[in-house]
Amino acid sequence: MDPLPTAAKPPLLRIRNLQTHIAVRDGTVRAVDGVNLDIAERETLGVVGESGSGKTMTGLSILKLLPRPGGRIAGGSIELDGTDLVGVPEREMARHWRGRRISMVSQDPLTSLNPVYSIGDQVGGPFRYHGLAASRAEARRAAIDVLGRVRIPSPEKRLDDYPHQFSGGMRQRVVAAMAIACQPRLLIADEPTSALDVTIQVQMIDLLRRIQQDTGVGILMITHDMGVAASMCDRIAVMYAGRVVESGPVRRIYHAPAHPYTQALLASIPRLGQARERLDSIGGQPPSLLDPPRGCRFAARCPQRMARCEAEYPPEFETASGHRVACWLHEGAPHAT
Amino acid sequence: GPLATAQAVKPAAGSLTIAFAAEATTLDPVKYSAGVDTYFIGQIFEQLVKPDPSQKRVNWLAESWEVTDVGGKPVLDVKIRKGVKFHNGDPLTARDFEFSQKRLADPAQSRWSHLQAAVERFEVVNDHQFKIHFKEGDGSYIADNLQLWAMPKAYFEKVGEEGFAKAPVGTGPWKFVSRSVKEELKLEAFDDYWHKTARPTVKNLTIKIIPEDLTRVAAFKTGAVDWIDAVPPAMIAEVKKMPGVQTSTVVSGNNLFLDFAEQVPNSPWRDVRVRQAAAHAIDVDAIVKAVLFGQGERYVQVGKGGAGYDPNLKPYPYDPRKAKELLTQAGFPRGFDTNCYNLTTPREPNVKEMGEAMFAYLTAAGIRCKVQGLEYGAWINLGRRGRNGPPEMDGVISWMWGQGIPGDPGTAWAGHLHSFVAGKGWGSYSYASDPELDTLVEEAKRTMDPAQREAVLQRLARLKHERVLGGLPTYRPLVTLAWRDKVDYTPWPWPGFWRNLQQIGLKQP
Amino acid sequence: MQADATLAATAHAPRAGWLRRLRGRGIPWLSLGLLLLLGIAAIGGEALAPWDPNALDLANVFKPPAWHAEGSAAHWLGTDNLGRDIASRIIAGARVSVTVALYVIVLSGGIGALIGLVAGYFGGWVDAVLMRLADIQMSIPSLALALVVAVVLDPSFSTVVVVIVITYWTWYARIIRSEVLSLKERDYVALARVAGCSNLTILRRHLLPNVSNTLLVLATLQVGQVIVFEASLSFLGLGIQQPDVSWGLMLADARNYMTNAWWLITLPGVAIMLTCLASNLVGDWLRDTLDPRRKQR
Amino acid sequence: MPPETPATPLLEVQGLQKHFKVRHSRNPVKAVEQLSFAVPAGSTFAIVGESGCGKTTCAKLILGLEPPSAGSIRFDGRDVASLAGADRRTWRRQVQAVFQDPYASLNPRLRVATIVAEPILANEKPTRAELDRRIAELLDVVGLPADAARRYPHEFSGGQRQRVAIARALALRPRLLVLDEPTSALDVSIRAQILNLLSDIQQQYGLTYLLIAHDLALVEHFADAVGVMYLGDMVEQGPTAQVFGAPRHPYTRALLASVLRPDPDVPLPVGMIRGEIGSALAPPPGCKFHPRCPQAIDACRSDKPVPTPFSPLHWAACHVEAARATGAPTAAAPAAGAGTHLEPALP
Amino acid sequence: MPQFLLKRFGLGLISIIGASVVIFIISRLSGDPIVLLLPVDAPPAVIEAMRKTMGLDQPLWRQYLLFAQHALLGDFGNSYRWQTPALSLVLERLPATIQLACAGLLFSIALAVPLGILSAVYRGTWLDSFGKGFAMLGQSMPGFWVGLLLILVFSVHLGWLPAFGHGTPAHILMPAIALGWYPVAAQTRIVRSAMLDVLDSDYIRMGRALGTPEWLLVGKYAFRNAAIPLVTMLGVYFAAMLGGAFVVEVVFAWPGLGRTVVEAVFARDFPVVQAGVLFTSVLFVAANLLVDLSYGAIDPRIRHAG
Ligand SMILES: Nc1ncnc2c1ncn2[C@@H]1O[C@H](COP(=O)(O)OP(=O)(O)OP(=O)(O)O)[C@@H](O)[C@H]1O
Ligand SMILES: Nc1ncnc2c1ncn2[C@@H]1O[C@H](COP(=O)(O)OP(=O)(O)OP(=O)(O)O)[C@@H](O)[C@H]1O
Ligand SMILES: [Mg+2]
Ligand SMILES: [Mg+2]
Ligand code: NI
Repeated sequence: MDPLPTAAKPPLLRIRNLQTHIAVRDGTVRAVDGVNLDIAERETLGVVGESGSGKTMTGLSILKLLPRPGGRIAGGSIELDGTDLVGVPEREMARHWRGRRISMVSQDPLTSLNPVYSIGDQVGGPFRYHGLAASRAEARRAAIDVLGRVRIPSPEKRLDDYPHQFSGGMRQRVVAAMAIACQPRLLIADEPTSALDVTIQVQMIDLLRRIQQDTGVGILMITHDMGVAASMCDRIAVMYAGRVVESGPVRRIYHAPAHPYTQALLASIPRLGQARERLDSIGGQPPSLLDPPRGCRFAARCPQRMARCEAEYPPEFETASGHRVACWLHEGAPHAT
Repeated sequence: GPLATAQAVKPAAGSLTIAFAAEATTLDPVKYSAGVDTYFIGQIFEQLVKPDPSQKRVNWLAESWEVTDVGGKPVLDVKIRKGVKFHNGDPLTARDFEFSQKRLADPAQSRWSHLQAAVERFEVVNDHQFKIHFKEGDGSYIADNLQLWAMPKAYFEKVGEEGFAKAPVGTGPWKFVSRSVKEELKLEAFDDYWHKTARPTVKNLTIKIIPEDLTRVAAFKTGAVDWIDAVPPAMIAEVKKMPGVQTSTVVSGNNLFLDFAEQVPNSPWRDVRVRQAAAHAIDVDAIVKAVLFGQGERYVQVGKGGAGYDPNLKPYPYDPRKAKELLTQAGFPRGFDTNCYNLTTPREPNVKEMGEAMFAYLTAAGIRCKVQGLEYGAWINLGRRGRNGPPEMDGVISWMWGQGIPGDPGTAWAGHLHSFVAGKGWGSYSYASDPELDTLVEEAKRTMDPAQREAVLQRLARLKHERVLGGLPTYRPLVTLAWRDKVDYTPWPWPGFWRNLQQIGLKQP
Repeated sequence: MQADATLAATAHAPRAGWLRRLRGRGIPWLSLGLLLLLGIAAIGGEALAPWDPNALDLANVFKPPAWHAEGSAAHWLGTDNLGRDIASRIIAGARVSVTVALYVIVLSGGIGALIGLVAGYFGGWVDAVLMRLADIQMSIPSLALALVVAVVLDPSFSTVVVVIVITYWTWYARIIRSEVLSLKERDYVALARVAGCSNLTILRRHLLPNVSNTLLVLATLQVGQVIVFEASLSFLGLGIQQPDVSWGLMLADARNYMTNAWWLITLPGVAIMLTCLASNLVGDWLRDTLDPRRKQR
Repeated sequence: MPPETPATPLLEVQGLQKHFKVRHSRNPVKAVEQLSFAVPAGSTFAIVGESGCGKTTCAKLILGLEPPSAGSIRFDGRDVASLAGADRRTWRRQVQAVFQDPYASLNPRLRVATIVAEPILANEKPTRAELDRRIAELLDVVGLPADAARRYPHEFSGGQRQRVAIARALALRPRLLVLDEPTSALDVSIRAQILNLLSDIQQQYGLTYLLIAHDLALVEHFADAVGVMYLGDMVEQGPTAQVFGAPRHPYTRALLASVLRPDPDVPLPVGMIRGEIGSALAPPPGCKFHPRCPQAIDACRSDKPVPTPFSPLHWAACHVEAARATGAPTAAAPAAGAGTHLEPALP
Repeated sequence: MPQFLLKRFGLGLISIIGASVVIFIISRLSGDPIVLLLPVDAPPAVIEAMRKTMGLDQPLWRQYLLFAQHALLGDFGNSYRWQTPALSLVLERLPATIQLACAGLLFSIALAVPLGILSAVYRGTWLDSFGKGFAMLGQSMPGFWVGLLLILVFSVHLGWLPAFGHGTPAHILMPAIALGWYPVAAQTRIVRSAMLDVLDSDYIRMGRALGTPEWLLVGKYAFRNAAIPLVTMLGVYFAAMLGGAFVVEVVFAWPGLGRTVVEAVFARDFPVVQAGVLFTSVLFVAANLLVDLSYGAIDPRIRHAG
């Protein structure tokens, strides 16, 4: 395997021990519970994992757009270009960070655009708020430009159209256009393709990759589709019940998964051209984040469970350069720093 | 100043806005249906005879009149005042009264054609004299101010009925200017008015219609209007206390009474003792004092000043013990249950509460009322007999009739006291059936001579009182008018006409 | 059949936790308490009222409430223009309000829900006809229709009920219908049909229970509306008639004494307000509690 | 299932069509235009295609939830439309379904026991004990604990709910199960459990499955034969191995190529297909796929292609492929009836 | 789009025809208007003549057809009470009622929109509780009572505002408040919940993620979406205003249609009742049609549909 020289580059985003809690009626959901992530410039980090494992909350924590009321960052740090966003006040987040340095493409292109405003208005908006366009006309020109970059044909003609006049794939491109309008440093893509058909999905991924090549934006790609993650990402972080259980270069994760959960996950998906009599399945259910178990959270479903697993949460072990696993099976490997 | 005071005739000037509580439905004198209609009609039109401020009937458009007997049939001979002009300048002549009578007798135009049934023929003697020949005596003709209103024949024929309705022309002190139904009537003082002393001194008069008591009083308080009628009883004290405000309290022409189901078989009300018991059971004075704040006047059969008024006739005193006794005698030692129908639409101040209070007294005496409230339509339907088979009134009902002031009870008693005769107009609202009284009512109807009529009516009143038939009279509401000091106003206290703005103006500074 | 009945009996909603959810929430409690009080007043009116609500006392008219300097302890909310005890009349009015509300809710809720269910479930011309009827009813302002009907039937207790039922069935019908329209698209309804259930079974087992929460909420919220409606009708003189006492009627009577006796115009209004407030609060709270979509506020 | 087994297919669909009238539009939505296929007893037939191509509509037609606009559905050799009374009820019992969303397919107000018992009670009158026994048995088959019967759906996870749904579908011992994307709402880690369960049940009871899915890998894994739909039409059909191994229709090829492999070493398959699926309100004329087709010729824009067999069981409707195949002596173009597809050769 | 509107128009027409039948039948059921028209002792011949001239001797369906035919020509007959054409009586009052209804609607919306928005934006805070509480209080107070209280305080005690009449803005203030008071709660609720839905939506989250200033997000992007359900209901609220006018106009002596009809009802003046109620129905249908038309203005999805 050829590990990317990630360590050499200064990380664009550096998340350490992130704790995001959501207060609900019955208690506190520990949606993100001690997550560490790094993303370098021009790098795509894929975050995969089961539904409810905290992928979206991780992304929203970076933007500091947690559900209100109830959501808050309970601990840890999120450093973007060296600034810890956890301490940045809301006003400043809105004015200088969101849309400007970090932005987002969210899951559903059908609902991510405001149905009652024209595309031009919505795409041109970020230029105005962030002072990149002094006038309406200028914002319009900028919008045409960025729509062209996401390959909307003849954007100048479509600027006054409304979202419902676009197809699903086009809308997702428009969303992407809005996201990259102000040339952010970091793009959080939360399942940007899962609402799209397979044929469109490919186009969207291709588009994101091109954007990255052109702008050098770092991408945090949230998905639960192992296929999407494989074709898009440089590195992968596997989340399970609010924690990252394994992270590393994409080839290592797919070819040499170290965590039993990752292994089981990869084994349970049917693959084209490799018909099997039976799929391997993972029994049981992920634990509740309201009251997560003390030890390894996968322990209850883990085929290689040991006594220790249930008592103590494993630290991260670095099995290879940049490949970290939180599992007692790898206790021999050095601790990650 | 009053009519008697001679005044230099000054041209009217200035404007005044006043408020009435009710409004005429029509401005055409032959079309009027309710008493309120005369509030407006009476400003513009005039009759031959009219009561003066002291409630004496005086000749008005008539210079003189008399009833003579020609071949056993009565003839009404009327001489008309000279120099009377209509608002359009036409002089008033006997032809105009002929026209008026014709219209009144025509069922297609008039609602009162049946009142002309006794008229045989109308004779124009000359421009200023006419005679009405009767088939038989018709006392109501006399009682009702000789019935006829002065209507401009030539003008009516020119503009037609619709034109006349839109722009009525009369001889009265006020000229019609404009009208907006339910909002206001604008009038202008008639400069050529014949009565040089009893005439308005203000040029423009706007009568606003404000049926809601509170808003009317509020309008008065804020100065939006300078004269109001019908100050609600509860607010009279307050209005009287206002600085720079004068009031006048007059008795209204509406006689309220309780009527009993005397015609229903097996009804306890057939027994005169039960009715007398009811009469003794109610402390009308106390109720009037408490519920109407004293704004009601007791009367017995005929109000003071009316034809047939008998000062010796005294109301049944409040005597619950006597009432119990009478009930026991009638065979109801433990009382009985009866339906009691109460009018809830505020036709008069607090009628609903008055009814409730009176029924409460009855209940206390053992005549246990099951009170049922009725709004106006339902109330009229229940009270009226013989048409479309309305439900039977089977207990007690609060009822009323507009006697007028000074007033004559003849017409009212024909409807309320005479026994019911289908299709003949007798006893339309009557639950009584007493041959002796019927004869007297018919006699009164025929009698045209005022003195004779007085005697018949007095006999009738006494009998009616003793037998408690055709209703147990209770009270006549008092009406309070209020105006600001700057208004120069002489109340002419008659029903409908006490709102007659014969003499109103602004005080000269 | 027998097993069917047993199953149906056990198949009640997962609503068991509702009492628990009430815990620690003051306002719904207070409101429920108020409604309970109203219920007690309605049932035990005569026994509770210190006076006969229609008994006159002409010697004691316009007594202000007891806390007032001129008030008397015998009439703690004062007396009206006929010396009747306001407190007793408000209690008597409660009975009228509550009975009218109950009748109306049961009748209009029943009729409306039935029509809504049928129209929504069967669709087609049945739906078209029923909804046109509702449209027609809607296009006549309710109070106008009420006025006309009230005159035809002569004002009385039953007229008031009829009038309000006529006005409100559409309200239920529309809401239930739209709910049914979305419910019947649910997969479990399709699957019930696949399983061979009859229309009646589907209506009874899948649709009715699922609109029952809505019905409950609507009914609770309606209490206030009915009371206001009844008061408006009575205020205009087309509602409850004496000797029944109604809050609206009390207000109508009090209009003339606004300047002399403020308590006549405020107290019955306050009674209306508190009742409506209580029922609206309970309804609102029920809606929040029962509607899973709104639960996470 | 060995395809050689000669038998009447359990389900046979011919020229099925469904148009929906919609508000605001004169044209109907042509949800299903031309659909013909046959499913032999005991096998699994899969329908794949992009979102909105009419898969669910097809399922509803077969379940009798919507009446077809045209065409026929034969079950066990009998035309479903002609069934009445007891026959219809028998047919009803034999066709059951599992839908995509385990949250929407269970009435939240009923206990699991009631849900599972519903089909039974709608068709039979068992005694209480018999009913309890059958419920327990069904729950056991789908791998739920016996105490699940007393609980409500909201007390279960998505996977467990889907098990309840399967139990309900099995309650009448049907012969055909329509599975409309039975796993696509489930988590990756749960999917395998449900798929394995379905496969076990099929083996155990000899059930026939009509599987609707858009996960091609799953279809390849699970189905014996597959039909590919595009905008209401079936464009290719055949045994799974043949369709996936040698796809004939350019759309099938594009679809297969677009599947992202969970392998970072496989490059992103860009440029296979343009644009997006058209509108069912106004589908393109001729071959509906032509606006997106990399190899479209003039005929594609005007004429509707007819199915061309490429092997006894495998056909595709494409002008280009048909022209290519006419060179071969074996493929005589099947005679087409007026406007209808010819029935493909059946096992 | 025109087709859709045509359909709405047709439905509106059906409603109006239905309403006319209902009103007609009900008003004829209530007995003989003659009783109220003629004096007590009018003889039967006079009564019969009257019945004939009024067409009351015909069968009910003929009476309806006659009524409908005349109504189409704008002739509702003469008011039994005022002897003038019922239609002109109604038309004269109509502007005042529309004025009042609009003012009431304006008042309620002016109160409900900010209240709803604030409640939604600050959900769960005291502002939200205040908004909800205020709205709830409004919904618990009958309009006529509010009117009476307003008169009590502002006219009787303080003497600031006129208690009756119309003409100046001061006159319309209290009636408009009394009329608009009741629907404030419902409207606030609609705005609030629509706003909550919208604020939870993906596109608002997207807007936030792109750094859209909060005021712009709420005041522009979210509000327009949240306004759609409110606009949808405007027709209904306008109708509610017309209905409420029946009692508020009585309280404030507002010279409008409502008061006219109420009085006509008491006087059993059916031509006026029929004309008045039918006109409110027409107004209602027209208002709804107008609302349908205006959707397109705020919701482009409708503008481009069909
Ligand atoms: N608004 C909220 N209120 C309370 N809990 C929430 C809220 N949003 C998310 N959660 C909880 O937070 C945890 C993490 O949720 P998150 O949305 O990050 O999961 P995810 O990995 O993105 O899942 P998915 O793949 O389904 O999108 C879950 O347990 C979820 O139930
Ligand atoms: N009841 C209906 N009325 C009108 N149009 C409908 C109806 N049901 C489905 N359609 C339309 O028919 C077409 C096919 O829908 P269908 O649900 O069958 O697609 P699908 O292949 O199941 O899609 P998906 O993969 O998204 O589930 C779509 O355009 C859809 O909008
Ligand atoms: Mg997520
Ligand atoms: Mg589908
Ligand atoms: Ni259009």
